[in-house]
Amino acid sequence: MPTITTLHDAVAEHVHDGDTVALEGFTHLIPVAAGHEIIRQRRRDLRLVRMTPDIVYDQMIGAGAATSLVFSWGGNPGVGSLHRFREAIEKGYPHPLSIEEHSHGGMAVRYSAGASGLPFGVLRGYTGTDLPRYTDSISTVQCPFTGESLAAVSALNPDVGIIHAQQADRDGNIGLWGIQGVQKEAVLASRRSIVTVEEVVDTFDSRVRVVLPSWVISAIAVVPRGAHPSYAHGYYERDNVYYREWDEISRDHDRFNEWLEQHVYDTEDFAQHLAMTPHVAGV
Amino acid sequence: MPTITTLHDAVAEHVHDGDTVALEGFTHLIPVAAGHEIIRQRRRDLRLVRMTPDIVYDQMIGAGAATSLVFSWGGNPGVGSLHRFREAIEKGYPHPLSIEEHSHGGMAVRYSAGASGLPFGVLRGYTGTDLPRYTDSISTVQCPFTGESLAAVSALNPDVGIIHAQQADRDGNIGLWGIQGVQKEAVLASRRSIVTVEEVVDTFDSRVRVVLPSWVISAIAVVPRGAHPSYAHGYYERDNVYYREWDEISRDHDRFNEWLEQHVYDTEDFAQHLAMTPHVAGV
Amino acid sequence: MVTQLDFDTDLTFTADEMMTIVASRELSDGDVVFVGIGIPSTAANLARRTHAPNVVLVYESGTIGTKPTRPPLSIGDGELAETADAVVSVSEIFSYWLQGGRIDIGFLGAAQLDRWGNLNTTVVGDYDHPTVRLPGAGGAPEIAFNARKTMIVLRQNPRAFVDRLDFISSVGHYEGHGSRRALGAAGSGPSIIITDIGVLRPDVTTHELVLVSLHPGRTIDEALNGTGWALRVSDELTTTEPPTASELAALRELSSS
Amino acid sequence: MVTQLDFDTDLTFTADEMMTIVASRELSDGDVVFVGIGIPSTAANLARRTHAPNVVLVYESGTIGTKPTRPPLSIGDGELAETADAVVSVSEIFSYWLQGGRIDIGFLGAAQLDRWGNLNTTVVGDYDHPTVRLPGAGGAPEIAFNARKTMIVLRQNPRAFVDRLDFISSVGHYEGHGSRRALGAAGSGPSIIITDIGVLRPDVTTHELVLVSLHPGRTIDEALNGTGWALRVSDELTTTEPPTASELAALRELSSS
Repeated sequence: MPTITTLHDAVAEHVHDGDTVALEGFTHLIPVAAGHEIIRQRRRDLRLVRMTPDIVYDQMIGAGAATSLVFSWGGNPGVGSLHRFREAIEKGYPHPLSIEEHSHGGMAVRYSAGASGLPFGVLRGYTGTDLPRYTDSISTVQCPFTGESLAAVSALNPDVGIIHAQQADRDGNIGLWGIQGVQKEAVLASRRSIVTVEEVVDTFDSRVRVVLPSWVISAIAVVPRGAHPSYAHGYYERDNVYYREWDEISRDHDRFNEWLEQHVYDTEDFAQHLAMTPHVAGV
Repeated sequence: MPTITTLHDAVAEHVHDGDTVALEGFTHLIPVAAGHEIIRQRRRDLRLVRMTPDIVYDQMIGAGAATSLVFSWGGNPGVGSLHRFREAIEKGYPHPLSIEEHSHGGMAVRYSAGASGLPFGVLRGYTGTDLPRYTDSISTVQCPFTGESLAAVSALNPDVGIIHAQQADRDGNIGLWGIQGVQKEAVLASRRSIVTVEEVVDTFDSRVRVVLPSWVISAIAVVPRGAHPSYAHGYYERDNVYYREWDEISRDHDRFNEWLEQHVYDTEDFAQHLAMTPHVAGV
Repeated sequence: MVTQLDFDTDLTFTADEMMTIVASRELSDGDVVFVGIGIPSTAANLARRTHAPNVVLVYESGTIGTKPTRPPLSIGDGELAETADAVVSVSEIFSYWLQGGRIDIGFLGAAQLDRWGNLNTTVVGDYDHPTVRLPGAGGAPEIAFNARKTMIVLRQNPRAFVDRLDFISSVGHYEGHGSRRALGAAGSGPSIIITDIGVLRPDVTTHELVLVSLHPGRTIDEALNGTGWALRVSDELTTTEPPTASELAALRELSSS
Repeated sequence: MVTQLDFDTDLTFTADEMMTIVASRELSDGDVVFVGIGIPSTAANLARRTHAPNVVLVYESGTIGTKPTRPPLSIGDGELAETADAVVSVSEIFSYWLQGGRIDIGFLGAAQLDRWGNLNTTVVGDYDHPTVRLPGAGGAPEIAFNARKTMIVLRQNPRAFVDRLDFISSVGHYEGHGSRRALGAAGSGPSIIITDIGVLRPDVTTHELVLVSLHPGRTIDEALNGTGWALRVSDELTTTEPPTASELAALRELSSS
């Protein structure tokens, strides 16, 4: 049974320096508050895993929390580049970031293999591309029946899987709906898991489609709007203005570091950061 | 887009002598009416695929429709043996039946591989058992990362996948809820597919959890109680009396052949068979 | 074949009740149990209603955390889905949940068992020309391979407890002496065999099954005669604690519901 | 970089509008289309509102058969889930749907493209010391590999249309001459490249991209100058049919919604 605790305590207990940490959420339900808390507690040397590193990983990388990144697409969706991610890779600022690069299909198979207790997964792809040349976790395997050669990728088994969901019930089961991404796989592939939720309810909303039973979750924290600037279906919309403004904030690292001080290090929690973000404050 | 047609026409068009045919439904939503129609149209030399051949496959095997069976558990759940299945294997009556035998886990992986366009799938199992000795579609594969040896099974891609569902909507999308088995995998792994449904509705029941879009279905037929004696969650219960009575009917092949004449060959459709089955008729 | 046993109190119980109650006692609160129909399902539900209210029941039909009010007749009864915390596909239950290492205890039965706890549910006689064709393996091979440990419930007689299986459907301790591990099995194998006569457990080093307990009123001779190999008997053989009044009451209430 | 083109009617249109409309025309009614954000999404939605009402939109976020009322800003917009026939996990969309051969047409964009329709979305410069780090491959490698055919939309200039890619992220016709098939790719590869200048299609035998059409007002020289290799021009070069009044009206209504 998971502890229902504060996000501070959940991160303090379950996320350690040097851990492999996956924060998942595919455009929807991105666990941004958890990412901030990891920065706030000044975790270091993390191996960050995420199919689509976007603003929250730009922040974590810019803050120097990560030494490596496992991913398949790193950008600010609908806006452009991630400047902190790019400066880390292109110029080694704040320090060098090693990368392990896949495609979406490959990452999804890696999580599924990890959740399935298998050391690898198989897919059609990668052949003919330059990715296998630079990524050790891509190989090939022969079909023992047809002799055909297929791509093989090693399983992902993060130390900690972190997701955001709409609801937890009083027993600590997690319920979510809308676009579900690879959240189930990320939690089941991980040794420990943290879930932030919009609220705890007596009975799940009838729209709930994915349920993770309490006994696969390590800790739950209630963090309203914890996925901002992404959205939580049924709770709030995507903050498109914030995505555009992030381009401005993150472009220069001095400007970013100032943001980091004000919004993360000088705040107690995510609610304080939201209160300082003008177009959110009134919601 | 699927044709909404009669079960007669769906089977006549899509199920051919010699085809590999999978009727799926795991204890729930078993497509029994479709099995009867295949018998009624006197299909021969079928390679029948099903994780849990139960009464409907006992009937198809007893009627001589199949020359081979791919399966993982063949019994009358909660009652005992399948007598027609056993007499075919033990005594070659009505004619010999070759078998390709797996475990549930292996069959599920084979369907998933088939649905995923892969020639094989991987699992932990089979090692140390006698199954690989008799089943050619079980082999091994080495993990290219860890060197570990794992079981490999060849993909299943039936010519026709047949399932029963609660509802179709006017556009031909299929909706079902409750225990979902491997129905999605069976349909997506198959070249063609037939779905029988309890009814066609304007809007799906809010309980619908699995939706198969119209464009993956070849034909839809409305067959109320088409899963009897299994059940359709929200429509009718499992007919436990019938499962017990089947033991009696099927034990002797003369008695079975008499049932076959009366309930399948001499009937026009499944509704007539149901009308002759006393404890069902009044429903 | 219900054996009525009079014990020194006025509690009378059947062999099935004894087996079910022993199985139930093996479950700890919070255990995640992969159950089939019959005694396993009844035992798990009994545990949930007595000493282990938070035991989690998982059925291979894809229902996770089911809380049935009555013992299900089939592993796919509608009530299992209705009372479940989550319902997933059969593919997912075998991949993410069982093979993914999320199951603490798997229950198994069989037609034949050998001294290493390997099981036959496939054929009696030759595979290609069987004397009796059994239903087949079902999900047992994966339960046997991937659950953290397994419990086997099987009536003890020489047709079932055989020196050599006609067919290995599911692997227990394989050839003993740690040979199971070399097969790549994730779990640790059978931890207990519960029969109508007593209880067997694997020896800690050889992994051969050893009679460790006799149910009230049963004898060593009955156990030896019920076994097709030279059954080892523990130096510390005990008598199974008989069903308590509250265990029996809870079981009978469950069975009659 | 919006180019205003006056044509011989009073219809004025931008290069983006021309590209979107050409892409839309390539879709047939009932096609199952795997779309990303931007021109592909707009084109597919335009087709659905004009000549191909039963085109099926699939987004990599797992929404199948979405019917958005306005062009989504991200591939995971809530409206995509709300208007979908089915919402599945990202794992499933890549395995059962894309790799399973259920997608007729995949849309792709890129930073760089070569004469075989191979794409770079990874880096400009050296991989370990990049001049420009691009977002990476995302789902494009699998779309390129597994969709029955692909359509590429890309503005034509020498930085994008290069003689040699800095990095092959997604395979088109690979090294031409049928070499793609030997890689084990399921689909047949890029069938059309739509640029702001014209349209390229692969030669039927060599699979090298050939300029087959120029948009109204554009010239061969512009196409040649926009291409970093010696671009082949079809003997049967045509002029792209300009947007019709109804196409433009539908597109503008869609874009302003």
